[in-house]
Amino acid sequence: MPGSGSYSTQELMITAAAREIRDGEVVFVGMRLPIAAFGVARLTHAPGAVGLFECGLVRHAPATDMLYTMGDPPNQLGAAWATGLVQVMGQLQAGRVDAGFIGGAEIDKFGNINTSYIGDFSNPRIKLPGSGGAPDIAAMAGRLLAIMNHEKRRLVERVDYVTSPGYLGGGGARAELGLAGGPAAVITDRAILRPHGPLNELHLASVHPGHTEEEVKENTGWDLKSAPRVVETPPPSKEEMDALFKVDKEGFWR
Amino acid sequence: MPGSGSYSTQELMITAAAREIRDGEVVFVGMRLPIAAFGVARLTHAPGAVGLFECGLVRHAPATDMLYTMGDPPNQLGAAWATGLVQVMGQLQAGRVDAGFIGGAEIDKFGNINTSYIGDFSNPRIKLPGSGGAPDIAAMAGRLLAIMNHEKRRLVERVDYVTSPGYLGGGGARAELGLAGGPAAVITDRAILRPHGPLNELHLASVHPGHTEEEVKENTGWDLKSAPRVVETPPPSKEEMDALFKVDKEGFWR
Amino acid sequence: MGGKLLSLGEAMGRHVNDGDAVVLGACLEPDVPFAATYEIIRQGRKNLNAIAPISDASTDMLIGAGCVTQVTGAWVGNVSGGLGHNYRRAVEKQIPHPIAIHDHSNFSIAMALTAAAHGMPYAPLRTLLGSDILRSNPRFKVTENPFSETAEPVVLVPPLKPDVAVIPVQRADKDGNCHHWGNAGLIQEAALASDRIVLLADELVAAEVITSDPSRVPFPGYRVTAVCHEPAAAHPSPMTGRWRRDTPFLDQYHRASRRRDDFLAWLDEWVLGVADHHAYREKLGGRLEELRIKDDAPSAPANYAAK
Amino acid sequence: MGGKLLSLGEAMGRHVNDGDAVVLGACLEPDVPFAATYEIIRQGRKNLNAIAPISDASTDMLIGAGCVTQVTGAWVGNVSGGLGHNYRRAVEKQIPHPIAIHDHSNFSIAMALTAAAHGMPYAPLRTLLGSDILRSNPRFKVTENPFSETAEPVVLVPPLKPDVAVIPVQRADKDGNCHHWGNAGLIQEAALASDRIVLLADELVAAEVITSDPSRVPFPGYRVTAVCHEPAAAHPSPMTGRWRRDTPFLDQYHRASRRRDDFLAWLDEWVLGVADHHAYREKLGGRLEELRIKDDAPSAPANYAAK
Repeated sequence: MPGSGSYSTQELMITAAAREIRDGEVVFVGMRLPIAAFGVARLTHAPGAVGLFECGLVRHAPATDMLYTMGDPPNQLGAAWATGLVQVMGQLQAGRVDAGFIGGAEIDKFGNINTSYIGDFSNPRIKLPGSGGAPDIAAMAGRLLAIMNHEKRRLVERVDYVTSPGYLGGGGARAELGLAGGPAAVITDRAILRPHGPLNELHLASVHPGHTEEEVKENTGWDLKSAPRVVETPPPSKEEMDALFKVDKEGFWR
Repeated sequence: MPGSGSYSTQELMITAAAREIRDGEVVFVGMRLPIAAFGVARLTHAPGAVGLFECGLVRHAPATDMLYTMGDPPNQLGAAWATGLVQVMGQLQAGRVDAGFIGGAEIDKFGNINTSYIGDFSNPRIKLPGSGGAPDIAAMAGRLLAIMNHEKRRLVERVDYVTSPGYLGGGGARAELGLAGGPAAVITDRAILRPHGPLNELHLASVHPGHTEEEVKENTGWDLKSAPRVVETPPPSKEEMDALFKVDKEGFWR
Repeated sequence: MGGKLLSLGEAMGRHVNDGDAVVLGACLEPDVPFAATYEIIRQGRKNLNAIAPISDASTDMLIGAGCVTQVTGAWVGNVSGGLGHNYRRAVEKQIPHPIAIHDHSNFSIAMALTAAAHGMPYAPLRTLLGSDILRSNPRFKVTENPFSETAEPVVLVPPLKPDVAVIPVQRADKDGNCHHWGNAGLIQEAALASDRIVLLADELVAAEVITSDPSRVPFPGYRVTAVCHEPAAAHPSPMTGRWRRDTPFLDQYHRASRRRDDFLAWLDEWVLGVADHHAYREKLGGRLEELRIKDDAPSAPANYAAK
Repeated sequence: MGGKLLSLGEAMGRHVNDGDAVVLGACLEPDVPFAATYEIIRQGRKNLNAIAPISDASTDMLIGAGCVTQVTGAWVGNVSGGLGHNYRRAVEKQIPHPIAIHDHSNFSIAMALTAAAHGMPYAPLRTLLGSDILRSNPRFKVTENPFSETAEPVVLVPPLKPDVAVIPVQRADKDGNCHHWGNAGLIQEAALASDRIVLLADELVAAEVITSDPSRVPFPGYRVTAVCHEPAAAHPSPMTGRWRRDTPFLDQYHRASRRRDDFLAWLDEWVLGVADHHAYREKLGGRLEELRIKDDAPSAPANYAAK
């Protein structure tokens, strides 16, 4: 959708992710979409947000050049803190991180995420790359924000392997282990899901423009219920689009 | 004892302490006499010795200017590593430190050292400054080297409070706690004591020139026994005196 | 809201409260924040828990001035002088009042702060076994190592979470981004473990100076509560590359603190009778100038360019 | 005896043995020691335990080349590409042979190395609760926090003690004293945890350059076993201030590694058919020169003078 006023699906997802970041929050940013979301949030409603990278970096302003990994030179230049993984993830373990973004191959209706094994872990059908820091963010961040492609095979009833814990079996299962936080939003290319009700099951909360509730549910691997009020995801505002253009100079997400 | 060939008691103690450091060893140096001993050792038989300071410094060559504390600017300039306490003491806990020096107000016949409380700790007669890192060095260094003034009130049958563990109640009591190492030498202004026999009791091993076995024993608060072979502490050699002059340019220890 | 840049008086007034657990001295022998110690005494703060592995004469001063009812640390005295006379008077004779001591070794307090800094439930230690510190401080627990096939005792120390840490640094910007160099002691652990961090900046610099070298930043600016621009805030202790140690000053304190009356006179002269750290610097005058490091031994540059 | 300065071939030959647990990649995305990975493959090392939180495509290459029978880490793939195809083939189809995986998260492997680095009997964690990593890796133990009044599970991870860590740094002297800057990942913990440390120095400098800034030293020279002077040893991964990332190279590897035959051809072209890292740099030629960072963004100097 080129041209003034238009935006790509990724740009909508970035904008939606940016809105999950509140001003002054300390956020595990990660790579790709979330790093752009952090940039948009900083330039719009959250100028005091702080970005943490588990490789050992903290930034106020996002890097000004394209990053392929969080440790690329443009992310080092002008960083607020260059330190070790333990120092950054220690902030997470100390309960001092408000939110964290992760992606995943598979997510289930309680927000558990699998990035390790499809099938039995002792003899898997597919070996995925693994956890990285996702289990740590999922277990210890104030709110977990997941970003996924919305496909039936990815949004499943129950993941084969819980790499990164969501609400586990649902209800109070997570809290019983002493874990705070939990998934607050799953942002896909079709919709936004949020936990709802006593079971903390993911419900449809917002449908992206151009998509329908029915289509979203058809493309979900469990019987996706709707939250009491399902809205349409607001498209990027003028201010958000301006920020997007600054953050994504090369048009990578166009 | 001024003049060529002469040496002070402190210089003899420094020399004796230097001889306890082997080439290539990693040594917790501490302040005062031991830092001079480390310098003499480096310049004579142990050019590869490494000095650790718990404030977070590692040095090859000793500082070239007078130090009042281990964190003084001359100890920072030209250091091999400036880091944190945890990193340096972590080496100790990992079993990677060969020897460490400590001083003390009171030591007993099993090499336990008190720098905390004289009398009952809940209502002490005298409050000493406390432990610092001495208990850590005493518990975790390969060999403990203590430096003391030889007075009856300081070398006692049993310390009131074990700040830094020696052989505890003697025999295998220390090993039973899983602690390796233990006191290897107590260098005083009159003599050198070393553990001997199955009880690891401190025995008289070496008498400094100008002192006698009897005098040393009279000034010891327990029934000090002699090791099978008691020697006279060799005075500083020409090479050691040359090193002492380089290390102690200002003649502080003269 | 307002900025983080405060006078030392404002910073201590707002961020150090009666009853707080306060880290005054996290770098071992250098960088003891004596300027903050003095200001806390001037403001008459009470019932503090003074936390430090060692803190040269700072804790001894606070005890003598009646600001402290608890000491959590490994060593209280006078590094070049020896015994802490106010510490002795408080423990032996309850003068000016009783204090409670939470005994630690340097490594156990280091790991207690590390545990709090990194959110660990506790830290397991190999040290303190055989030491009576385990008798006089009941906060430790001795357990068995579950990974060991033979019996292997392990000491557990709970996290130590101070209310505030006061950290002198060579330079900082007005938002609390800072550089520190030389031995680091426990400055990172103490700062990250604390709810509030007050920086005492020897030099106030532009933000770009700090971002020119993010690897020299000990803890991030967003965690810092207040920044005070106070040159020589650590006097009489040294600061790497900035100030030498004023050993005669500490020796004089040691002699004066031997008798309560002389200590009180010393306190009047150097703390209560001095308006603030600016006046203290003025009072030191040429003596302070003598301690200033004037040579230059610069670090080799590190390049952070991205292209 | 002899000095520590060795060619990469000598260093890998002497200090990486069949069956060793080897850290190749401790800095997360930057500073992956690909030059060492290649050399280990050339020398035909077998039965390695490849340890790294993540190590971009390095571990995938070693697996495909048949050097690895165990993987201890959190993530094996291709950071910009995604899946690790050799990793998949080994786990799903035992090609070229089976491998055992010791699953970790980034934080749990970090703390396992921290425990070994600092001699801790184990590290207690708040992470991994609820994760199936506790099912697939039986080395963790779940216990209760003895300091908590309510039931509070704690995960314990035993120390991880590698035989050797290979660490790229921007500069080092011939005795193993070095400087590293930019994000530090786990380089300090991995190096201190290991029996042997091999440095890959982008630049070999005089001892005075390193001692000019002891706070930039990540671990002490006396712990370092060998120093190799190899510019661009991390290519295609980046090194702060020195080399940008060669993302097309990694993408090309990702495509080539999709099929076993193509992987073997890639291996012939870029590893087995290349004599050493000097020849590899020559082969890259202008492409490598393009990646060299040419701008200068120097750190503000820190003064260490004592007078």
